[in-house]
Amino acid sequence: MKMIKSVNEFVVRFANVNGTGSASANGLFAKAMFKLGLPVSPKNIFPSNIQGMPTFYEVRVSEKGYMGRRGDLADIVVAMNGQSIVGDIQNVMPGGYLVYDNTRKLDPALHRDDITMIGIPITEICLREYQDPKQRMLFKNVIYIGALAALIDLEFQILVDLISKQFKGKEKLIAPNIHALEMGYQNVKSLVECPIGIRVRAAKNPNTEAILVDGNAAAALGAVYGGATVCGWYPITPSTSVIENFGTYCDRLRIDPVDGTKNFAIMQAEDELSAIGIAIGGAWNGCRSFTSTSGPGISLMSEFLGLAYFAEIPIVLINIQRAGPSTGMPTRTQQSDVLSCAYASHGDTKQVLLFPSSPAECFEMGADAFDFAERLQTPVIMMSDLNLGMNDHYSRPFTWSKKRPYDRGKVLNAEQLESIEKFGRYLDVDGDGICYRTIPGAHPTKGAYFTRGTSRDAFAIYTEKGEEYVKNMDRLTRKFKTAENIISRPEITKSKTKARHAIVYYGTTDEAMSETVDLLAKAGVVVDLLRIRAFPFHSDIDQFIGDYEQVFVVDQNRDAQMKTLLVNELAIAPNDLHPICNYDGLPITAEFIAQKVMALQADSAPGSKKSKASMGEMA
Amino acid sequence: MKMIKSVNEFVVRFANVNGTGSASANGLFAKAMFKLGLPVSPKNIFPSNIQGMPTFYEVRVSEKGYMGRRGDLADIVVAMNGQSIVGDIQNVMPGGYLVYDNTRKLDPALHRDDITMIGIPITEICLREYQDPKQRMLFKNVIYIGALAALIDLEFQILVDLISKQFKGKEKLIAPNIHALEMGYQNVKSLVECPIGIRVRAAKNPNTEAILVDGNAAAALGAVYGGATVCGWYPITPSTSVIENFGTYCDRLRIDPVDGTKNFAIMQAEDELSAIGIAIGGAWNGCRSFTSTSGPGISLMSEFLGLAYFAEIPIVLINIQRAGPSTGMPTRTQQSDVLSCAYASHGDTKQVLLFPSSPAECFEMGADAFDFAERLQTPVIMMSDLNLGMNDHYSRPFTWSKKRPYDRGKVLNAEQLESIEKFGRYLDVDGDGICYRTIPGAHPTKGAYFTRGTSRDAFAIYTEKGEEYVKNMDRLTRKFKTAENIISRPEITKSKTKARHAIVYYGTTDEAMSETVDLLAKAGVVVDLLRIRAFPFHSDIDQFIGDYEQVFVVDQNRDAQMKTLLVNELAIAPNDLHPICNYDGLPITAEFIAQKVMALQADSAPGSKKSKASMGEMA
Amino acid sequence: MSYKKSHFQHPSLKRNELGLTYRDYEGSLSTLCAGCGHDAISAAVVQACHELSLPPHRVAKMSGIGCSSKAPTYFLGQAHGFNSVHGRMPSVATGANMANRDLVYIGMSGDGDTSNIGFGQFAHVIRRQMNMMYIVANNGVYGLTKGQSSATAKMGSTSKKGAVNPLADIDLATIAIDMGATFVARGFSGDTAQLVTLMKAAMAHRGFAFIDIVSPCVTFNNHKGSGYSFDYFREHAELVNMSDFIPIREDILVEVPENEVREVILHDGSMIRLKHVAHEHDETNRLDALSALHKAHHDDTVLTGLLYVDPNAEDMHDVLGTAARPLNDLTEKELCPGMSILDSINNGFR
Amino acid sequence: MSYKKSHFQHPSLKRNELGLTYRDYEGSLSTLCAGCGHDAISAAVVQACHELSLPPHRVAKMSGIGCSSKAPTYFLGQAHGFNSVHGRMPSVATGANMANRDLVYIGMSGDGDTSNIGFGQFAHVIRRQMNMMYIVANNGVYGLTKGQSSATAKMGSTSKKGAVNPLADIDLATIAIDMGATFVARGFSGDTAQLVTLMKAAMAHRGFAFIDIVSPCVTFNNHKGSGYSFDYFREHAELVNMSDFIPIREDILVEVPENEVREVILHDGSMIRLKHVAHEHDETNRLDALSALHKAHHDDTVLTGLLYVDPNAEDMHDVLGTAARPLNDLTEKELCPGMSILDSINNGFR
Ligand SMILES: Cc1ncc(C[n+]2csc(CCOP(=O)(O)OP(=O)(O)O)c2C)c(N)n1
Ligand SMILES: Cc1ncc(C[n+]2csc(CCOP(=O)(O)OP(=O)(O)O)c2C)c(N)n1
Ligand code: SF4
Ligand code: SF4
Ligand SMILES: [Mg+2]
Ligand SMILES: [Mg+2]
Repeated sequence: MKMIKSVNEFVVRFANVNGTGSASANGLFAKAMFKLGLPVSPKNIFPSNIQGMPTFYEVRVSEKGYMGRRGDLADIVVAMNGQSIVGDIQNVMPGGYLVYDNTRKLDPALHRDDITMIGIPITEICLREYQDPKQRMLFKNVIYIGALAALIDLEFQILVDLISKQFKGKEKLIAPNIHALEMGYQNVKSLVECPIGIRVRAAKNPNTEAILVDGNAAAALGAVYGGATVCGWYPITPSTSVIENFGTYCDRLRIDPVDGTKNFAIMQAEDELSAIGIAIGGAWNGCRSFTSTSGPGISLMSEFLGLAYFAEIPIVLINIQRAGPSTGMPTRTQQSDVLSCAYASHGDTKQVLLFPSSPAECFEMGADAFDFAERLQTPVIMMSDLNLGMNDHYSRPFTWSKKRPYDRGKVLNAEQLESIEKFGRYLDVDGDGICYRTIPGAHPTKGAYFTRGTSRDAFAIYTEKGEEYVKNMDRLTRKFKTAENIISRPEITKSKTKARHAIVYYGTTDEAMSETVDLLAKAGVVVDLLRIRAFPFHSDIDQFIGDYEQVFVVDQNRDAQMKTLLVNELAIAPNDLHPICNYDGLPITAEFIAQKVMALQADSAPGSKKSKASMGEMA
Repeated sequence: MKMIKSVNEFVVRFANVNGTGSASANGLFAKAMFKLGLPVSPKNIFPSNIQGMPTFYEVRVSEKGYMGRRGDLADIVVAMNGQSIVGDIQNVMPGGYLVYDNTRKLDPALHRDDITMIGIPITEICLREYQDPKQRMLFKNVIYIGALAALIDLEFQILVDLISKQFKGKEKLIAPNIHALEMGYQNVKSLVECPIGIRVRAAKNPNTEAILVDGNAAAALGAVYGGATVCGWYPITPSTSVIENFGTYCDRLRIDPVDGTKNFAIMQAEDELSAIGIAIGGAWNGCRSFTSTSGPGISLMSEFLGLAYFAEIPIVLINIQRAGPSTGMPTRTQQSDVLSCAYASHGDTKQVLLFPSSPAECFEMGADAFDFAERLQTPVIMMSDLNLGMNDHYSRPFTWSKKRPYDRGKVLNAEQLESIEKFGRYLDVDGDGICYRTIPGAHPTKGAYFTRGTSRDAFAIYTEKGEEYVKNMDRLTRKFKTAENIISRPEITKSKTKARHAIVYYGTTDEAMSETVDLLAKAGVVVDLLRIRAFPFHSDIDQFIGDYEQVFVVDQNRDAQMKTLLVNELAIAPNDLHPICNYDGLPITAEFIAQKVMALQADSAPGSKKSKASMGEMA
Repeated sequence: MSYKKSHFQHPSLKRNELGLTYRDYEGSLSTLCAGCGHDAISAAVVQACHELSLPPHRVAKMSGIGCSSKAPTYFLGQAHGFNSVHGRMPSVATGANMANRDLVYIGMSGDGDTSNIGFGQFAHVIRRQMNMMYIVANNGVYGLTKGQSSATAKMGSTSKKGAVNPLADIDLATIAIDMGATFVARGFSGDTAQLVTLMKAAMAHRGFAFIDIVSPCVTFNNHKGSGYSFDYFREHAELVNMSDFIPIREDILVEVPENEVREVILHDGSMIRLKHVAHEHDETNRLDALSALHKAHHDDTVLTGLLYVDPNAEDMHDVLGTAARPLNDLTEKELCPGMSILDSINNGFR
Repeated sequence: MSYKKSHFQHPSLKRNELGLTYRDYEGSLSTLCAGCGHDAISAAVVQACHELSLPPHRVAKMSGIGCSSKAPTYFLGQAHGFNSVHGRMPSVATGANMANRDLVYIGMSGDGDTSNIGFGQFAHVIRRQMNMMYIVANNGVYGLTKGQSSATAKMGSTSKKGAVNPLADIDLATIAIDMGATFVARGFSGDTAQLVTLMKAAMAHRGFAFIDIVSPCVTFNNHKGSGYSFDYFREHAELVNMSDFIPIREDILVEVPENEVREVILHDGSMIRLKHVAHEHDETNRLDALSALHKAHHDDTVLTGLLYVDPNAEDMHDVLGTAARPLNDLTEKELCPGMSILDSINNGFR
């Protein structure tokens, strides 16, 4: 048997029962990797229930910085769940390692010769060491972390420090946790030779700036920094933690120092219709207001999104996408709300979308979204996903520049109103489609108007005149055009040598891209990259796409939704864009993308150049 | 002054105050035209309130069969509303006629020299003849109809017959109505020389088969014939009358002859979410079930539409489209829900759409929709609009063939279940993506399963396994492909000489097409036509589009939604389709389409042939 | 229903403390049917706000969709208004109130808007104790969609087309109390004096104030057999109490014989003086109010007047602990914690 | 919580009139937390259906979304079930019942599913008098989304994280009676015997039968301070009556001293025999029931038992006048009027 040998490049997969406290222990392991300065990418793959079902936690460590899910078998599997052990054992890469609880003897039929099977009597140790049933359950997890440390040569002190930090304020818990770690550490040392072939070392060029954080905490913090004060919400996985974090940060950062009152207001609503209604009311009344939801909540918000579009209310909606349709797979990731958000609601509507790809970007866009919304007086939907939102990511840190004051857009205050002859809420004074608005109560006799979802003239008076309606709808089109140059631009990455192929992608697909590029390079395919960061599309995207022989568009949905949007909005011939779609609910892998690119690229016969190019040749 | 002279080709526009009973009198006029065997197209253009606002009723009479709105000034205007009279007078075509109430003298400034102004003391007559204020109001309308008859040489007996038919059962009302007609008739004769230049004659080749009916009554009747038994709904203009008619027809045709009980069940729900929930419950339980809504209702139904797509529930939704977004212009027409219906709900979803263009088709599709839904086990959305639904249309009659039994699709009864080894709700036994379903209660031990919006395996067991999820989603794609050949095919109309241009359109745009073709022919442009009748698109559409140098797509919405759908789903280069969009809320006119075609056609330089064709040439 | 509204103000029009006349509180011309009860409600709002000397621009008018929901256009033209979507006004009002606690919120809705599509939102906005006056112009019918029954249509009553309503009717006043409303009253569009008093008290009340206003739809629900016709109301109404609203600024020390009236001092110091007419229930006792309503409902009686009040009620912002200053008044300075705090937050993620 | 369920049936298991044992009424293995109240409710459903000798496949299980709404998978495996969307089960159940009046409908929902997102649908399905048993597994918390308060969480109670709930709590039993429910009871997941009796009576009742079942969430809402812990329930519960359900087939003529019990004969001839324990309210009197509930709510008492019943209630189909035969049984022959009628309809449009 050839054992895997690897330093700082491997995947550990933890198989547990959910509701037993494993997530926190597994997170401890990921954090330890981070402490070594290693890029680390943990993925919590959990079931849609509360307790007793199989749950998985996959940690990829990659000094090379490959942060996408690797996707194949794991180098090390820690199998703690009797329900799933058959599959868990199959999940070990040949030459890899299985750590399991051998208190109850393993069925000999499950034995594999091509891996190293390390049985530790974890339950037995717990039964011996602890009386409290809860401790017996919880410390199992800590024990295998201790064992892992010994196996992969992780400095024990790192775990000790992390435990001490984690239980700051609950010091009583520190010693027993360390004790559990030690038991695992010592026990495994007595059983097998440590370290094994897979090891960790402190990173050579650690990025000391990097942080390890989930996208939902980042987005919440973005909303705090962006000045959000009114929030309506309704619980739904995986968006709940956006609001929970927003509340926690506000409680910390937004309490009036004098009287302890709150400079924010959060309301758990009775459903999603109400949640977005609250955001709309708050925004109408001059506060930066938002809500956050997922899946079914998006559908339920659709009527109100249409109102906000048409009545021009600057709300922010944070959509943490999960696998649809309907209830779908509520604890799996996808990017499948692109179309339903871009064209949300009946009638002619177009919504502004932002696509963050990292926690840092969740933070930045989480704040920017409010500027964009107020500048454009329209809803802005930030399209995160479960993978980004609920998993910790290795990210550049958050930054905030003093030089960027909130852009509240075109709001007339009392003084300005005073100087205006006649205020018209929907007068396109500047020709950019964006009109001036007023906040209720601003002025005793000027600026009041009736906001409505029905058609109105430039002075906000109800009208059924076709020409007024058309004028208004055309202005909204103009405004959407204006948006292109206000919202986030795409990120373009060019290869050193000239590329004939390019990949267009967005959101969390980003984490798989550096590896994809390397895989393709190995196969002799040079690609340039464009990451879409916002809709409506900036003209750079159109230009970029025109520059390549073959352009691939990566979507984490079935129907190639981003490709569809590109085709529609940029008038690109559909056959010029080659969709690559992953939609099994797990984060996309570089392997998947690279293979698809290679297959599609091979498919394209030498003569079959894209139509656009050929047209160029004809002209 | 040159007065308009015309026989059987003209437009009368009635300007009234709403809530005063004018619609019924104006309808009487339209019906009289129909009785002469003349194609007639009335358009009721009413405000979104109940009483006291300007309302218009436009009747186009055209022996040539031009049934689209003519759209320019009217030949005759009957101006009964002081609020709108200034505009109403401007609305008379030079050489045309104005009929108005001159009880109160008209402002001399409003006088026009280029038209014939016929003042009748209508209010005065009413004050003199009637005591009851309600009668004084109502009979005003009848009087001007009588006057019109004299003016355009309409045989008085036709009106008498219509009145007698209308008040069958309320005979007491017949005489006073006829009296009112006569007063108008006689009075105008004493004032001006009758008939005027605009006249009617019995049609030369009357289509004795034709009927005059609105699309909503037709759709309701389709649902009755199609066997719908469960209906949930919520009132909203312009869809309310679908359900009202369904109820009326059911009360007439679906009462058990023995005990007087109802072979149907209609429930006015508390809102649209509930309305579609009722349809879903009914369909799940084996009844043909439907709902109908408009505008905001479509958005509110979006979550449930996603459930029905994913859980594969065969409901029918009749969408009577109105001008959006949001509350928009609730009493104006549009085709602007194409995208929000085709991709309704979050996640990867695609919905089956039908596009009727006439009452006869509302009837047929209203019945077919249930076959399609049950055959495909998916929601079918019939996309009518306010113009089709609420206005009377000159239509071919309804027919029903005995040879078409209801197609209930793949439903296993107790016997069939008995013979099956293991039932799997989502097993693709036939490879067409459509599985076998069972109705609750069918068999004591076989066929029961749990219906859900969450992912499940072929045996309807909940699963979070990516591969099972993907298998299921791919099957749904396959099913959608199967649908193309089950649902309504496009209607293609070829010109006698070879055409280089073609127009693709759908729905009520149909009524403007014969005139469009003639207008273009006069300008030397020959066009072929394709009318889309369903989504997903049949391959004929793709082929057709490929056959022309220039293809125009007519949409009654701002964003060229049908064009978008064609581009996406058929992978057509967007620039190969030229959008023509009317979205002012009024029915599209032939003049509008023809002018746009001519402009776009002139635009296209000789060398700039479409990319698809050019690719063909390269190969 | 005249076509143009005159802007002429007669110099003798009574001016309030702000120097404003009744006309300054009017809105644009109504497009409702002549005789619609809703127009009378608008007039009462105008009068109540004028008499309370509310600065018109410090009022926010919130509504859903329906004839009733259009009505806010027809009063307080100097106030911002928001005609939102059908049945969901309560959530929009909630957000608005969260953003600025200092405006006076008037929510106007219809029975369909509130008891059918909006029933969930209605119940939940009450639970939040939001400081607003929520009025329902209740005609037991969908006016704007031409005559379907709503959930307040009386069981057994008949529609204009003759259909009998077989479903239990919802009494919104009862539900309001059940859900925790702290001011609940019922009025009648035809009784302006009572309405104005109730509205003034409702706006002075801190917390959720609900007024169910019987407001006949003359076009679709004023026939014999209707439970919301003028006649039906007159036959079935029973006045619970006569009330007077005495604003804080007026002298409230005028002596009145103790056993004839009950005085309720509101949180701002103004007072409601209640004189019992038929009923003997204690308007400050929730259980009393509920049983009076249940009994009346059972007896087909429509109680009017102030039904329940808790003068010491909390408001949503007490519950939330929000800053006293309106949130929409806060600036980047108060809201943005800045880079140095962000540095320490970053550190927490290392 | 074992991984595989045995299908072995012990030969001595009691068989009901259909010859079926308890095991024939079970569903698939529960994935809820060990000790979750909802599992006890599932067990009670199994027992009640078994004892009533309902053919399992003639039951339809309807639910929304939540831990509670998952539970129907865990009983009656031979019945069709529909796990619809969050809070909107009542409408789906309505449509199902319209389509086939002959099945027994069991709706199972959670407090969040019913009192928050689904409050409107809950109120309106009751108004329809739909013939179903609607049970809420009420734990005052959102279990599946990990511990947020629902609208039934008691005012002033604290969440697991320590937050005080400042909002008024909704008592679903009260609302059910307000909305016109004709069978309203409250049970406790820990008291199977009472639950089984109430469920049997509820399923025998024609019309809308509601059971509010206190069902503690052991994971998120069983702490001190919770209004839905086992301890809280035990301290605050008050039994209204002890009941017995006597199916029609059994001899109901056994004499019992008149003043000790009240007998309620249901529409199918079965009987509920009620023995009063603490309360003296008349369970067939709506006003009585409401005031008992209001008073209990005021006193922080949780009444359990049968709270209200109207044995002569109507059902939705009486209201609609639907055919006796299930609509889903009708064929083209009954439904399609055919071409000759269509001809005369065409003529009407000429
Ligand atoms: C989502 C949605 N559904 C339906 C409608 C149509 N609609 C407009 S008003 C109305 C009912 C209004 O009734 P009510 O609230 O009682 O007001 P009223 O007109 O009687 O004053 C309905 C159903 C709508 N605008 N939006
Ligand atoms: C439209 C929608 N919003 C939110 C959710 C998320 N969600 C799932 S279950 C649930 C609450 C369940 O609470 P409850 O009904 O009390 O059931 P329990 O889990 O406590 O039994 C929520 C909010 C969802 N599935 N759908
Ligand atoms: S329809 Fe009824 S509610 Fe609407 S404006 Fe007319 S009278 Fe008022
Ligand atoms: S979380 Fe609570 S409600 Fe859900 S299964 Fe666990 S104990 Fe039951
Ligand atoms: Mg109403
Ligand atoms: Mg719960």
